Amino acid sequence: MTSVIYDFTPLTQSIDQFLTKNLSQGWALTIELVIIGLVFLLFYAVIGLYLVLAERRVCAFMQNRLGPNRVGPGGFFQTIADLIKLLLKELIPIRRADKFLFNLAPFIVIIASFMAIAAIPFAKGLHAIDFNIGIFYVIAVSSLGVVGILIAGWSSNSKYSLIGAMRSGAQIVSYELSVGLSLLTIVIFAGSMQLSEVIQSQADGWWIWKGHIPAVVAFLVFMIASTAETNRGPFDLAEAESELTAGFHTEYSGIKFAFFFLAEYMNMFIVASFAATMFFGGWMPLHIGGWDTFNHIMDYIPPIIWYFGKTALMIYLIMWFKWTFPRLRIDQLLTLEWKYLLPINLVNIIIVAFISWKHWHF
Amino acid sequence: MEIITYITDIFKGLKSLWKGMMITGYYFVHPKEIVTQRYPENRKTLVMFERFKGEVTMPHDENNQHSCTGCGICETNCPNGSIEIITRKEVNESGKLERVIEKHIYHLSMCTFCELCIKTCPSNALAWGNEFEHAVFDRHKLTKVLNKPGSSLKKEPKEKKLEEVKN
Amino acid sequence: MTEEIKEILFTEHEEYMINMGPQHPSTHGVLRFEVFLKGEVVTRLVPHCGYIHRGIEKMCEKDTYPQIIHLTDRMDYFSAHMNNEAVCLCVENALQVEVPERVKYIRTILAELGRLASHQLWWCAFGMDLGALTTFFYGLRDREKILDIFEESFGSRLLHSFITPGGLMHDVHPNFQNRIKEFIKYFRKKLPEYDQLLTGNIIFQNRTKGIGQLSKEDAIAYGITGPSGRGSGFSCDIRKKYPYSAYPYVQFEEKLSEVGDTFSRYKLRIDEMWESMKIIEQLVDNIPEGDYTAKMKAVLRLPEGEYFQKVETARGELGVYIVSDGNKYPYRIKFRTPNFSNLFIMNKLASGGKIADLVAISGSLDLIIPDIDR
Amino acid sequence: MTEELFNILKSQFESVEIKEGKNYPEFYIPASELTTFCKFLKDDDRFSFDFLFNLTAVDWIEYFNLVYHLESTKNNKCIVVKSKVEGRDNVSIDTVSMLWPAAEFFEREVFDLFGINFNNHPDMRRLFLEENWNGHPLRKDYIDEINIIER
Repeated sequence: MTSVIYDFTPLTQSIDQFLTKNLSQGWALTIELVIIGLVFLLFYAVIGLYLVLAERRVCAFMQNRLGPNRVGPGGFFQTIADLIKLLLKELIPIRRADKFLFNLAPFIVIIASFMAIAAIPFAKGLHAIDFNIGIFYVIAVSSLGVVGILIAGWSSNSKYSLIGAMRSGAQIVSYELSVGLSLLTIVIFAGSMQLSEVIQSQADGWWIWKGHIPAVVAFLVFMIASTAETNRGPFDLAEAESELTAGFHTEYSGIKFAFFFLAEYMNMFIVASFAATMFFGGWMPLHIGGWDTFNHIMDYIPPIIWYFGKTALMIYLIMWFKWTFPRLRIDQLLTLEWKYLLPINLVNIIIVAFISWKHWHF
Repeated sequence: MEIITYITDIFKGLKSLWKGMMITGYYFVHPKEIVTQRYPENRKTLVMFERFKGEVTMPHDENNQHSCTGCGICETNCPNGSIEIITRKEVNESGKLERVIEKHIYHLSMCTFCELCIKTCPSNALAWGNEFEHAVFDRHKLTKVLNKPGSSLKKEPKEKKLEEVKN
Repeated sequence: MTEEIKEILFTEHEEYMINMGPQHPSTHGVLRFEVFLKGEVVTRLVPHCGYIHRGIEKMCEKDTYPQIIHLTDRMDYFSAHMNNEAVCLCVENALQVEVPERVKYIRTILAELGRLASHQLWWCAFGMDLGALTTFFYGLRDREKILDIFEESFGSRLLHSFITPGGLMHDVHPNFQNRIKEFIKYFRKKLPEYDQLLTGNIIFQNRTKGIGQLSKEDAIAYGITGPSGRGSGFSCDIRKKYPYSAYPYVQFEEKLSEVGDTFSRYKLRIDEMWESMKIIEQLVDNIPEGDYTAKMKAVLRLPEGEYFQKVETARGELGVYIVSDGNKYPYRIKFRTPNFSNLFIMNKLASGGKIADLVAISGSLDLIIPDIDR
Repeated sequence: MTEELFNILKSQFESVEIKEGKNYPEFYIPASELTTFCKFLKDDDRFSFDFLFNLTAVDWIEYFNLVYHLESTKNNKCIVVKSKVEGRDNVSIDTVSMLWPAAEFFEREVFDLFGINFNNHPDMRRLFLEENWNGHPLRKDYIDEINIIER
């Protein structure tokens, strides 16, 4: 077994003992929650902004151009400038729109992605919640976002956004299915739904290698379904620029639009991190068979670097999809899900169940 | 069999998607192919083509002389009236009354760069300038007077003008 | 009953109409589609044009023939050369002026370069309509090379009023030829990439195959010419039927496809790019020497009567109909523009399809709105 | 067009005059017989002019001249059919849009810019200008002080 050098559980336990020692139980808990809230808020803002910048640079290099390079060295402060601009922009009230729902929609979308971040294991012992039904919780929470999109589409009283919202409703509901089923194959391999357990089970090799063919199939299906889940890439029908101008967030302006924008990028980050956690062993360093010295060196790289490296790779893959493929039509999208992804998933699960029963996986 | 086509369909599709991704991937790893022109930064080194149509100008030689006789042919030939010639009568040295150009007004805002004025000018007084930064805050700045103040007509013997007809 | 509720009740029976209005990303210009929907399916479509009607035909009635050139540039601005060439050919045939060989060669090369540049930009916009945003930048990067050739010879990139009645405004730049050869060598490597990126893509094929079916009879009845018409088998290539300028000296193939759906129109334009390059290659090496314009009088007066000249632009057949009463201005000039007839088939093609198909079909018809409104 | 085709037309329609134009042969036909003449040109398989590529009007102050450019895609022939419409305001002529659908929008444009009405046209509305625009711009006597500056 690898000796885990970096372990954050004693750190979190010491903070907990310090707080309970000189504060009452109730107060200690609230302070802990406030700390976690602040950490995640900061994390959310930083990751969101720099994902937008990363996407613009990656897409620019793929299109033979430079991308943002004026604001700050290499365009470093570009998205911060964008955020400030969006904060200063006027929030245009929409006539005869449902005021309450119109303003509520962005927050639902943000809350959904916030709740999903809570379950991500950044390193051993470094995660907000570690439910024993981790994956189940994540799938349940990620389907909350569609409620926000539907409300946004309906309440902004514009025909384009209504069509956009209906499309994204149908899309996300049907792609929930194959996201869940493809994660299920790894749960069968790992034997538990708790995320830290899943990572622990990949200590002696990531599931994508150990689970050989069915794991690779599950990974491909998961990537396709999750790009559809986050309304990105070839499936961005909800805000199809060339058909519906900007889909469900046509009428939003200023910081409300920024919420939708950041939430979309956070969903991409969450989906990429779960692909890394389930298939590529989260923060588990890369170990190759017998090369002990190599494995030992790998252990010295802190797990957070491993985690963010794998997630960055997944994010690059998702961006690569978006900037290469044309958009699917709504009926092709649904036939892809129900006629292609679902059967593949079901067959895959049968094979995986059979393999794990006969222990043919490594 | 239906299943066979179903499966080969999937693999053919994935192969076509992968070929498309190879192109964007290729350009991602070849930054030397970037074509962006860094305009404000390369302003000093930026040189336009020799025949670039920036704006209509009236070339003046070193002692502030141009060759516009004020005949008004360019004004009649301009399709949308963006040239106005103002001339005045003046007695020249040989005692006769002669028409002299006073103001050659050129409305850059109306000009469509059709080059008819330059082509039909008998004395080749007009030429293209390479200046292309025409952004102004006030539209009136776009009406320019082409002949510089205090400039006069360049006198030269008749036969020299014929052979240097514009190519 | 409050005013609001009354209004909602009133609109109950109405069809669900959305306005793909004058300002919309996929109408390529100021054209408004009134689209009547039932859910995602388009039931009826009413095009409204006239937002960019400048009255070019009225303006031409006060311009002499060389002055018309700057107006025809601005009709179909992607085939500016071919529009000017149409008017010049009409005037030259009317005056029975024989244009020097050199001018014929250069005019045909410019027409083919203009066709290439226009098809490239069509390919970018069509890819972007379907959601593949990178195609826009690849197309424009290659088109930049053609615009450099134009800029070096006549100083402007898009509207160059360079072809005048009787010949050319002035001679082309000395390294006009090797710049073109350089471009042809460069573009022969890049065009296969267009196919690899978009044509082969399975998503693209599903989005375009079998959509916007246009039969040959409909194409003839509605007057759909150009690549859109040839996509359904209507052989209407003026360069082949009534050759003009240097087209008789050139061997090239008129591409036709019987299928008639959006994909066949797309494939046809890509093949036409290959054909244009073949034409340019045959012409660029043997441009004859000679002066660049015929001897023309200062004021051109067409003899009384009416004249018609057809030219094949990038989007179809452009007809110039001049009625002259012997004056230096045309008494009446009518431009039969290709986009005008290509637009009004939209209702027939788009009804029954989805919104996404509507965008694909209007992209495959390659409409230029100033050409419709004139 | 060969001589004998002229004679066939002459025999069918006495009131047609044939003139050899500069580009294409021209046929003058009174407005009343226009539709029957065009129907004959389109349906008869010796002519089969199935492609109307241009329809426009010319304002000759006392009368309007309606010009139809037809092409037969089968035997690659082009002809011009012309008919005269007397008078200035609320003049009208029969539509040919049931023969060639392309004519529908050419006719709407002629109505918009010349004011010539086409009877039983499916959708007789202005094409480019607003509904309430007064006057028809392409007429010779159209005055618009703001936009047209007499120099």
